[in-house]
Amino acid sequence: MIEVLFFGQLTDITRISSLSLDSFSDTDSLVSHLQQRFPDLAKAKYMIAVDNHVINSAISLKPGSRIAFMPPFSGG
Amino acid sequence: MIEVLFFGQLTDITRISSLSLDSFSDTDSLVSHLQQRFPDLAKAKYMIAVDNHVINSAISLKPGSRIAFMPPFSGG
Amino acid sequence: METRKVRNIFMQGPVEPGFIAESIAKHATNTAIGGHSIFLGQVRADEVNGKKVAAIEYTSHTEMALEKMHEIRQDIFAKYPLTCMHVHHSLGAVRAGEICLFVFTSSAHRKAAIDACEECVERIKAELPVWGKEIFEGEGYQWKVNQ
Amino acid sequence: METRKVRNIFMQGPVEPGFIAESIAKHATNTAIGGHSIFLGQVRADEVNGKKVAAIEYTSHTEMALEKMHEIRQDIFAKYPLTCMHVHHSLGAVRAGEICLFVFTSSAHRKAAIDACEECVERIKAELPVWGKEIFEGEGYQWKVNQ
Repeated sequence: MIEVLFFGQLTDITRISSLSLDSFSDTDSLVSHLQQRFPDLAKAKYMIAVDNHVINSAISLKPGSRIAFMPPFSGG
Repeated sequence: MIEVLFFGQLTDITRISSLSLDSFSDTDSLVSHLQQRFPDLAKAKYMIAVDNHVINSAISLKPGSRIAFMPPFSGG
Repeated sequence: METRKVRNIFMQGPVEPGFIAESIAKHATNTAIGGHSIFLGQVRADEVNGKKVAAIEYTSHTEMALEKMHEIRQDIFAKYPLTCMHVHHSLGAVRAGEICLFVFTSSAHRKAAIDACEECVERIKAELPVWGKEIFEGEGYQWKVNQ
Repeated sequence: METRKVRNIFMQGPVEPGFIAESIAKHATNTAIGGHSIFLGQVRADEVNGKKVAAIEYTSHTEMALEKMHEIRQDIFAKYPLTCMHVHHSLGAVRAGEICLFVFTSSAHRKAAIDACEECVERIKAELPVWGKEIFEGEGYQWKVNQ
Protein backbone atom coordinates (compact mmCIF):
# COMPACT_ATOMS: atom_id res chain seq x y z
CA MET A 1 0.00 0.00 0.00
CA ILE A 2 1.02 3.60 -0.60
CA GLU A 3 -0.48 6.78 0.79
CA VAL A 4 -1.40 9.62 -1.56
CA LEU A 5 -2.00 13.12 -0.19
CA PHE A 6 -3.62 16.10 -1.93
CA PHE A 7 -3.21 19.69 -0.80
CA GLY A 8 -4.60 23.16 -1.46
CA GLN A 9 -6.60 23.69 -4.63
CA LEU A 10 -5.99 20.09 -5.71
CA THR A 11 -8.57 19.05 -3.14
CA ASP A 12 -11.12 21.06 -5.16
CA ILE A 13 -10.49 18.49 -7.90
CA THR A 14 -10.12 15.34 -5.83
CA ARG A 15 -12.66 16.20 -3.10
CA ILE A 16 -10.51 14.07 -0.81
CA SER A 17 -7.25 14.88 0.96
CA SER A 18 -5.79 11.38 1.13
CA LEU A 19 -6.06 8.02 -0.51
CA SER A 20 -4.60 4.57 0.16
CA LEU A 21 -3.72 2.63 -2.98
CA ASP A 22 -2.03 -0.61 -3.89
CA SER A 23 1.58 -0.08 -4.75
CA PHE A 24 2.60 1.43 -8.05
CA SER A 25 5.98 0.76 -9.59
CA ASP A 26 6.79 4.44 -10.01
CA THR A 27 5.36 7.93 -9.77
CA ASP A 28 4.53 8.08 -13.50
CA SER A 29 2.21 5.10 -13.30
CA LEU A 30 0.62 6.57 -10.16
CA VAL A 31 0.05 9.91 -11.94
CA SER A 32 -1.56 8.13 -14.92
CA HIS A 33 -3.88 6.30 -12.59
CA LEU A 34 -4.84 9.46 -10.73
CA GLN A 35 -5.44 11.41 -13.94
CA GLN A 36 -7.91 8.78 -15.04
CA ARG A 37 -9.68 8.96 -11.73
CA PHE A 38 -9.50 12.79 -11.49
CA PRO A 39 -9.33 14.11 -15.07
CA ASP A 40 -8.90 17.77 -14.05
CA LEU A 41 -5.62 16.85 -12.37
CA ALA A 42 -4.01 16.83 -15.83
CA LYS A 43 -4.60 20.59 -16.10
CA ALA A 44 -3.49 21.41 -12.57
CA LYS A 45 -0.11 22.82 -11.57
CA TYR A 46 1.58 20.80 -8.85
CA MET A 47 4.80 19.33 -7.50
CA ILE A 48 5.16 15.82 -6.17
CA ALA A 49 6.97 14.95 -2.95
CA VAL A 50 7.79 11.37 -2.05
CA ASP A 51 8.39 10.86 1.66
CA ASN A 52 8.75 14.63 2.15
CA HIS A 53 11.21 15.17 -0.69
CA VAL A 54 10.23 16.97 -3.86
CA ILE A 55 11.06 14.95 -6.97
CA ASN A 56 12.01 16.43 -10.33
CA SER A 57 11.53 13.31 -12.43
CA ALA A 58 9.79 9.98 -11.99
CA ILE A 59 11.11 7.74 -9.22
CA SER A 60 10.21 4.22 -8.19
CA LEU A 61 7.84 3.72 -5.28
CA LYS A 62 8.10 1.35 -2.35
CA PRO A 63 5.27 -0.02 -0.24
CA GLY A 64 4.63 2.48 2.53
CA SER A 65 5.66 5.52 0.48
CA ARG A 66 3.76 8.75 1.09
CA ILE A 67 3.24 10.68 -2.13
CA ALA A 68 2.12 14.28 -1.78
CA PHE A 69 0.58 16.29 -4.63
CA MET A 70 1.20 19.94 -3.87
CA PRO A 71 0.09 23.06 -5.76
CA PRO A 72 2.26 26.22 -5.47
CA PHE A 73 2.81 27.15 -1.83
CA SER A 74 0.99 30.12 -0.36
CA GLY A 75 1.96 30.25 3.29
CA GLY A 76 2.72 33.36 5.32
CA MET B 1 22.45 86.47 24.90
CA ILE B 2 23.03 83.14 23.26
CA GLU B 3 22.50 79.66 24.69
CA VAL B 4 25.28 77.09 24.43
CA LEU B 5 24.52 73.36 24.92
CA PHE B 6 26.99 70.52 25.50
CA PHE B 7 26.12 66.86 24.99
CA GLY B 8 27.53 63.40 25.61
CA GLN B 9 31.21 63.10 26.45
CA LEU B 10 31.68 66.86 26.02
CA THR B 11 30.00 67.28 29.39
CA ASP B 12 32.93 65.34 30.90
CA ILE B 13 35.07 68.30 29.79
CA THR B 14 32.70 71.16 30.51
CA ARG B 15 31.01 69.70 33.62
CA ILE B 16 27.97 71.70 32.60
CA SER B 17 25.33 70.98 30.00
CA SER B 18 24.36 74.54 29.14
CA LEU B 19 25.64 78.06 29.36
CA SER B 20 24.23 81.52 28.64
CA LEU B 21 26.70 83.93 27.10
CA ASP B 22 26.72 87.43 25.69
CA SER B 23 26.37 87.39 21.95
CA PHE B 24 29.31 86.45 19.76
CA SER B 25 29.59 87.64 16.19
CA ASP B 26 30.08 84.15 14.81
CA THR B 27 30.66 80.52 15.75
CA ASP B 28 34.45 80.80 15.34
CA SER B 29 34.73 83.46 18.00
CA LEU B 30 32.45 81.45 20.27
CA VAL B 31 34.62 78.35 19.80
CA SER B 32 37.79 80.33 20.63
CA HIS B 33 36.17 81.61 23.78
CA LEU B 34 35.03 78.15 24.85
CA GLN B 35 38.43 76.60 24.14
CA GLN B 36 40.02 79.12 26.48
CA ARG B 37 37.49 78.29 29.16
CA PHE B 38 37.59 74.49 28.54
CA PRO B 39 41.04 73.71 27.08
CA ASP B 40 40.26 69.98 26.48
CA LEU B 41 37.54 71.01 24.05
CA ALA B 42 40.25 71.63 21.45
CA LYS B 43 41.06 67.91 21.41
CA ALA B 44 37.46 66.72 21.34
CA LYS B 45 35.56 65.55 18.29
CA TYR B 46 32.25 67.33 17.82
CA MET B 47 29.78 68.91 15.42
CA ILE B 48 28.07 72.24 15.96
CA ALA B 49 24.38 72.84 15.39
CA VAL B 50 22.91 76.32 15.40
CA ASP B 51 19.17 76.39 16.06
CA ASN B 52 18.96 72.64 15.35
CA HIS B 53 20.88 72.73 12.08
CA VAL B 54 24.37 71.29 11.78
CA ILE B 55 26.83 73.78 10.29
CA ASN B 56 29.83 72.87 8.16
CA SER B 57 31.65 76.20 8.38
CA ALA B 58 31.49 79.25 10.61
CA ILE B 59 28.25 81.20 10.52
CA SER B 60 27.24 84.45 12.17
CA LEU B 61 25.23 84.33 15.37
CA LYS B 62 22.16 86.29 16.37
CA PRO B 63 20.96 87.07 19.87
CA GLY B 64 18.80 84.16 21.00
CA SER B 65 20.68 81.55 18.97
CA ARG B 66 21.05 78.09 20.52
CA ILE B 67 24.42 76.57 19.73
CA ALA B 68 24.80 72.84 20.41
CA PHE B 69 28.17 71.10 20.70
CA MET B 70 27.60 67.47 19.85
CA PRO B 71 30.05 64.52 19.89
CA PRO B 72 29.36 61.57 17.51
CA PHE B 73 25.83 60.23 18.00
CA SER B 74 25.35 56.93 19.79
CA GLY B 75 21.61 56.40 20.02
CA GLY B 76 19.75 53.14 19.53
CA MET C 1 23.21 27.75 22.88
CA GLU C 2 20.67 26.78 20.24
CA THR C 3 19.41 23.21 19.96
CA ARG C 4 19.02 22.24 16.32
CA LYS C 5 16.31 19.62 16.56
CA VAL C 6 13.14 19.69 14.46
CA ARG C 7 10.64 21.85 16.29
CA ASN C 8 7.00 22.62 15.74
CA ILE C 9 6.28 26.00 14.18
CA PHE C 10 2.53 25.59 13.73
CA MET C 11 -0.19 26.87 16.02
CA GLN C 12 -3.96 26.78 15.62
CA GLY C 13 -5.49 30.16 14.86
CA PRO C 14 -3.85 33.60 14.90
CA VAL C 15 -0.60 34.63 16.58
CA GLU C 16 -1.77 36.89 19.41
CA PRO C 17 0.08 40.13 20.30
CA GLY C 18 0.39 38.89 23.89
CA PHE C 19 2.22 35.80 22.66
CA ILE C 20 4.66 38.05 20.79
CA ALA C 21 5.20 40.16 23.90
CA GLU C 22 5.97 37.05 25.98
CA SER C 23 8.42 35.87 23.37
CA ILE C 24 10.20 39.25 23.41
CA ALA C 25 10.23 39.37 27.22
CA LYS C 26 11.92 35.95 27.44
CA HIS C 27 14.98 37.41 25.71
CA ALA C 28 15.70 39.92 28.48
CA THR C 29 17.86 37.34 30.25
CA ASN C 30 20.11 36.98 27.22
CA THR C 31 22.22 40.09 27.62
CA ALA C 32 24.49 39.17 24.70
CA ILE C 33 21.68 40.25 22.37
CA GLY C 34 21.87 43.76 20.90
CA GLY C 35 19.15 43.63 18.26
CA HIS C 36 15.96 41.79 17.42
CA SER C 37 14.26 41.73 14.06
CA ILE C 38 10.63 40.68 13.80
CA PHE C 39 8.41 40.09 10.81
CA LEU C 40 4.66 39.72 11.21
CA GLY C 41 2.37 38.63 8.41
CA GLN C 42 -1.15 39.99 8.78
CA VAL C 43 -4.23 38.84 6.83
CA ARG C 44 -5.40 41.54 4.43
CA ALA C 45 -9.09 42.12 3.65
CA ASP C 46 -8.39 42.18 -0.10
CA GLU C 47 -11.29 42.80 -2.44
CA VAL C 48 -11.69 40.43 -5.37
CA ASN C 49 -14.53 41.14 -7.84
CA GLY C 50 -16.45 42.97 -5.15
CA LYS C 51 -15.97 40.26 -2.56
CA LYS C 52 -13.91 40.89 0.53
CA VAL C 53 -11.54 38.43 2.19
CA ALA C 54 -12.83 37.75 5.71
CA ALA C 55 -10.23 35.17 6.73
CA ILE C 56 -7.55 32.84 5.46
CA GLU C 57 -7.72 29.17 6.34
CA TYR C 58 -4.26 27.62 6.40
CA THR C 59 -3.39 23.98 5.84
CA SER C 60 0.03 22.36 5.56
CA HIS C 61 1.90 19.22 4.71
CA THR C 62 3.05 19.46 8.29
CA GLU C 63 5.70 16.78 8.51
CA MET C 64 7.39 17.96 5.33
CA ALA C 65 7.06 21.62 6.35
CA LEU C 66 8.77 20.97 9.67
CA GLU C 67 11.62 19.12 7.98
CA LYS C 68 12.03 21.95 5.49
CA MET C 69 11.91 24.55 8.26
CA HIS C 70 14.63 22.64 10.07
CA GLU C 71 16.77 22.81 6.94
CA ILE C 72 16.11 26.56 6.56
CA ARG C 73 16.99 27.07 10.23
CA GLN C 74 20.28 25.22 9.86
CA ASP C 75 21.18 27.15 6.71
CA ILE C 76 20.44 30.48 8.37
CA PHE C 77 22.37 29.67 11.55
CA ALA C 78 25.31 28.61 9.37
CA LYS C 79 25.16 31.89 7.44
CA TYR C 80 24.48 34.47 10.17
CA PRO C 81 25.85 34.88 13.72
CA LEU C 82 22.45 34.62 15.39
CA THR C 83 21.71 34.19 19.05
CA CYS C 84 18.31 32.71 18.35
CA MET C 85 15.49 32.42 15.86
CA HIS C 86 11.83 31.65 16.40
CA VAL C 87 9.14 30.97 13.80
CA HIS C 88 5.41 30.57 14.33
CA HIS C 89 2.87 29.99 11.55
CA SER C 90 -0.88 29.71 11.94
CA LEU C 91 -2.98 26.79 10.80
CA GLY C 92 -6.78 26.93 10.52
CA ALA C 93 -8.69 30.18 10.26
CA VAL C 94 -7.06 33.58 10.75
CA ARG C 95 -9.36 36.55 10.28
CA ALA C 96 -8.48 39.75 8.38
CA GLY C 97 -6.38 41.98 10.67
CA GLU C 98 -5.01 39.02 12.62
CA ILE C 99 -1.44 37.76 12.47
CA CYS C 100 -0.61 34.50 10.69
CA LEU C 101 3.22 34.52 10.66
CA PHE C 102 5.76 35.55 13.31
CA VAL C 103 9.48 35.37 12.54
CA PHE C 104 11.85 36.57 15.26
CA THR C 105 15.66 36.69 15.02
CA SER C 106 18.19 38.03 17.52
CA SER C 107 21.90 38.76 17.38
CA ALA C 108 24.63 40.74 19.11
CA HIS C 109 24.74 43.30 16.29
CA ARG C 110 21.70 44.33 14.30
CA LYS C 111 22.77 43.44 10.78
CA ALA C 112 22.70 39.67 11.28
CA ALA C 113 19.24 39.68 12.87
CA ILE C 114 17.80 41.95 10.16
CA ASP C 115 19.22 40.02 7.22
CA ALA C 116 18.41 36.62 8.70
CA CYS C 117 14.83 37.62 9.43
CA GLU C 118 14.21 38.78 5.87
CA GLU C 119 15.84 35.69 4.36
CA CYS C 120 13.84 33.44 6.65
CA VAL C 121 10.55 35.08 5.64
CA GLU C 122 11.36 34.76 1.94
CA ARG C 123 12.27 31.11 2.31
CA ILE C 124 9.17 30.33 4.39
CA LYS C 125 6.92 31.80 1.71
CA ALA C 126 8.75 30.05 -1.13
CA GLU C 127 9.61 26.69 0.38
CA LEU C 128 7.16 25.63 3.09
CA PRO C 129 4.30 23.40 1.93
CA VAL C 130 1.55 25.59 3.36
CA TRP C 131 -1.61 26.76 1.59
CA GLY C 132 -3.97 29.60 2.29
CA LYS C 133 -7.63 29.52 1.32
CA GLU C 134 -9.08 33.03 1.23
CA ILE C 135 -12.60 32.87 2.57
CA PHE C 136 -14.86 35.68 1.38
CA GLU C 137 -17.44 37.48 3.46
CA GLY C 138 -20.84 35.96 2.76
CA GLU C 139 -19.79 32.94 0.73
CA GLY C 140 -17.14 31.68 -1.65
CA TYR C 141 -13.37 31.42 -1.51
CA GLN C 142 -10.25 31.53 -3.63
CA TRP C 143 -6.83 29.99 -3.14
CA LYS C 144 -4.15 32.45 -2.10
CA VAL C 145 -1.27 32.99 -4.53
CA ASN C 146 2.10 34.12 -3.15
CA GLN C 147 3.89 36.86 -5.05
CA MET D 1 -3.98 58.27 6.50
CA GLU D 2 -0.76 59.35 8.17
CA THR D 3 -0.42 62.79 9.72
CA ARG D 4 3.03 64.15 9.09
CA LYS D 5 3.42 66.48 12.07
CA VAL D 6 6.45 66.39 14.38
CA ARG D 7 5.74 63.78 17.03
CA ASN D 8 7.53 62.73 20.16
CA ILE D 9 9.54 59.54 19.89
CA PHE D 10 11.15 59.66 23.35
CA MET D 11 9.99 57.82 26.44
CA GLN D 12 11.59 57.60 29.88
CA GLY D 13 13.15 54.22 30.62
CA PRO D 14 12.89 50.98 28.65
CA VAL D 15 10.35 50.04 25.99
CA GLU D 16 8.28 47.33 27.67
CA PRO D 17 7.15 44.20 25.77
CA GLY D 18 3.56 44.97 26.77
CA PHE D 19 3.82 48.36 25.06
CA ILE D 20 5.01 46.63 21.90
CA ALA D 21 2.10 44.17 22.08
CA GLU D 22 -0.40 47.04 22.42
CA SER D 23 1.15 48.79 19.46
CA ILE D 24 0.85 45.62 17.35
CA ALA D 25 -2.74 44.99 18.49
CA LYS D 26 -3.81 48.50 17.42
CA HIS D 27 -3.05 47.59 13.82
CA ALA D 28 -5.66 44.81 13.66
CA THR D 29 -8.27 47.32 12.54
CA ASN D 30 -6.18 48.30 9.51
CA THR D 31 -6.97 45.38 7.26
CA ALA D 32 -5.05 46.89 4.32
CA ILE D 33 -1.83 45.86 6.09
CA GLY D 34 -0.19 42.61 5.00
CA GLY D 35 3.17 42.84 6.74
CA HIS D 36 4.84 44.45 9.73
CA SER D 37 8.56 44.81 10.28
CA ILE D 38 9.88 45.53 13.75
CA PHE D 39 13.36 46.30 14.98
CA LEU D 40 14.16 46.26 18.68
CA GLY D 41 17.44 47.49 20.11
CA GLN D 42 18.37 45.74 23.36
CA VAL D 43 21.08 46.86 25.78
CA ARG D 44 23.99 44.40 25.77
CA ALA D 45 25.99 43.58 28.93
CA ASP D 46 29.29 44.08 27.09
CA GLU D 47 32.51 43.51 29.01
CA VAL D 48 35.17 46.21 28.77
CA ASN D 49 38.46 45.59 30.57
CA GLY D 50 36.76 43.20 32.96
CA LYS D 51 33.89 45.59 33.68
CA LYS D 52 30.37 44.74 32.64
CA VAL D 53 27.81 47.18 31.26
CA ALA D 54 24.86 47.27 33.66
CA ALA D 55 22.81 49.92 31.88
CA ILE D 56 22.91 52.64 29.27
CA GLU D 57 21.79 56.13 30.18
CA TYR D 58 20.44 57.98 27.16
CA THR D 59 20.36 61.73 26.66
CA SER D 60 19.35 63.70 23.59
CA HIS D 61 19.23 67.10 21.98
CA THR D 62 15.51 66.48 21.99
CA GLU D 63 14.19 69.35 19.92
CA MET D 64 16.75 68.77 17.18
CA ALA D 65 16.24 65.00 17.31
CA LEU D 66 12.50 65.35 16.82
CA GLU D 67 12.99 67.70 13.87
CA LYS D 68 15.47 65.27 12.32
CA MET D 69 13.15 62.32 12.96
CA HIS D 70 10.36 64.22 11.22
CA GLU D 71 12.64 64.67 8.20
CA ILE D 72 13.56 60.95 8.21
CA ARG D 73 9.88 60.03 8.46
CA GLN D 74 8.99 62.23 5.50
CA ASP D 75 11.83 60.82 3.41
CA ILE D 76 10.82 57.25 4.18
CA PHE D 77 7.13 57.82 3.47
CA ALA D 78 8.12 59.42 0.17
CA LYS D 79 10.30 56.45 -0.72
CA TYR D 80 8.19 53.47 0.41
CA PRO D 81 4.45 52.72 0.18
CA LEU D 82 3.95 52.44 3.93
CA THR D 83 0.71 52.30 5.83
CA CYS D 84 2.33 53.52 9.01
CA MET D 85 5.57 53.88 10.91
CA HIS D 86 6.18 54.21 14.64
CA VAL D 87 9.44 54.98 16.43
CA HIS D 88 10.12 54.94 20.17
CA HIS D 89 13.51 55.63 21.74
CA SER D 90 14.34 55.50 25.43
CA LEU D 91 15.81 58.34 27.46
CA GLY D 92 17.33 57.86 30.92
CA ALA D 93 18.51 54.51 32.20
CA VAL D 94 17.84 51.25 30.35
CA ARG D 95 19.32 48.15 31.99
CA ALA D 96 21.10 45.34 30.14
CA GLY D 97 18.48 43.04 28.59
CA GLU D 98 15.93 45.83 28.30
CA ILE D 99 14.77 47.43 25.07
CA CYS D 100 15.87 50.96 24.15
CA LEU D 101 14.65 51.32 20.55
CA PHE D 102 11.45 50.20 18.86
CA VAL D 103 10.94 50.82 15.13
CA PHE D 104 7.73 49.53 13.61
CA THR D 105 6.71 49.80 9.94
CA SER D 106 3.66 48.36 8.16
CA SER D 107 2.66 48.03 4.52
CA ALA D 108 0.32 46.11 2.24
CA HIS D 109 3.18 43.97 0.92
CA ARG D 110 6.13 42.92 3.02
CA LYS D 111 9.03 44.37 1.03
CA ALA D 112 8.22 48.01 1.75
CA ALA D 113 7.86 47.46 5.49
CA ILE D 114 11.08 45.44 5.71
CA ASP D 115 13.21 47.87 3.70
CA ALA D 116 11.76 50.96 5.38
CA CYS D 117 12.35 49.54 8.85
CA GLU D 118 16.00 48.81 8.16
CA GLU D 119 16.60 52.20 6.56
CA CYS D 120 14.88 53.94 9.45
CA VAL D 121 17.06 52.13 12.03
CA GLU D 122 20.24 53.03 10.14
CA ARG D 123 19.24 56.66 9.89
CA ILE D 124 18.22 56.86 13.55
CA LYS D 125 21.61 55.54 14.63
CA ALA D 126 23.53 57.83 12.26
CA GLU D 127 21.51 61.02 12.37
CA LEU D 128 19.66 61.48 15.65
CA PRO D 129 21.46 63.55 18.28
CA VAL D 130 21.22 60.94 21.03
CA TRP D 131 24.02 59.73 23.28
CA GLY D 132 24.42 56.59 25.34
CA LYS D 133 26.50 56.45 28.50
CA GLU D 134 27.40 52.87 29.36
CA ILE D 135 27.25 52.51 33.12
CA PHE D 136 29.41 49.69 34.49
CA GLU D 137 28.44 47.39 37.32
CA GLY D 138 30.09 48.65 40.50
CA GLU D 139 31.35 51.99 39.29
CA GLY D 140 32.61 53.80 36.22
CA TYR D 141 31.22 54.41 32.76
CA GLN D 142 32.19 54.90 29.16
CA TRP D 143 30.47 56.66 26.29
CA LYS D 144 28.87 54.37 23.76
CA VAL D 145 30.27 54.43 20.23
CA ASN D 146 28.00 53.45 17.34
CA GLN D 147 29.44 51.17 14.69
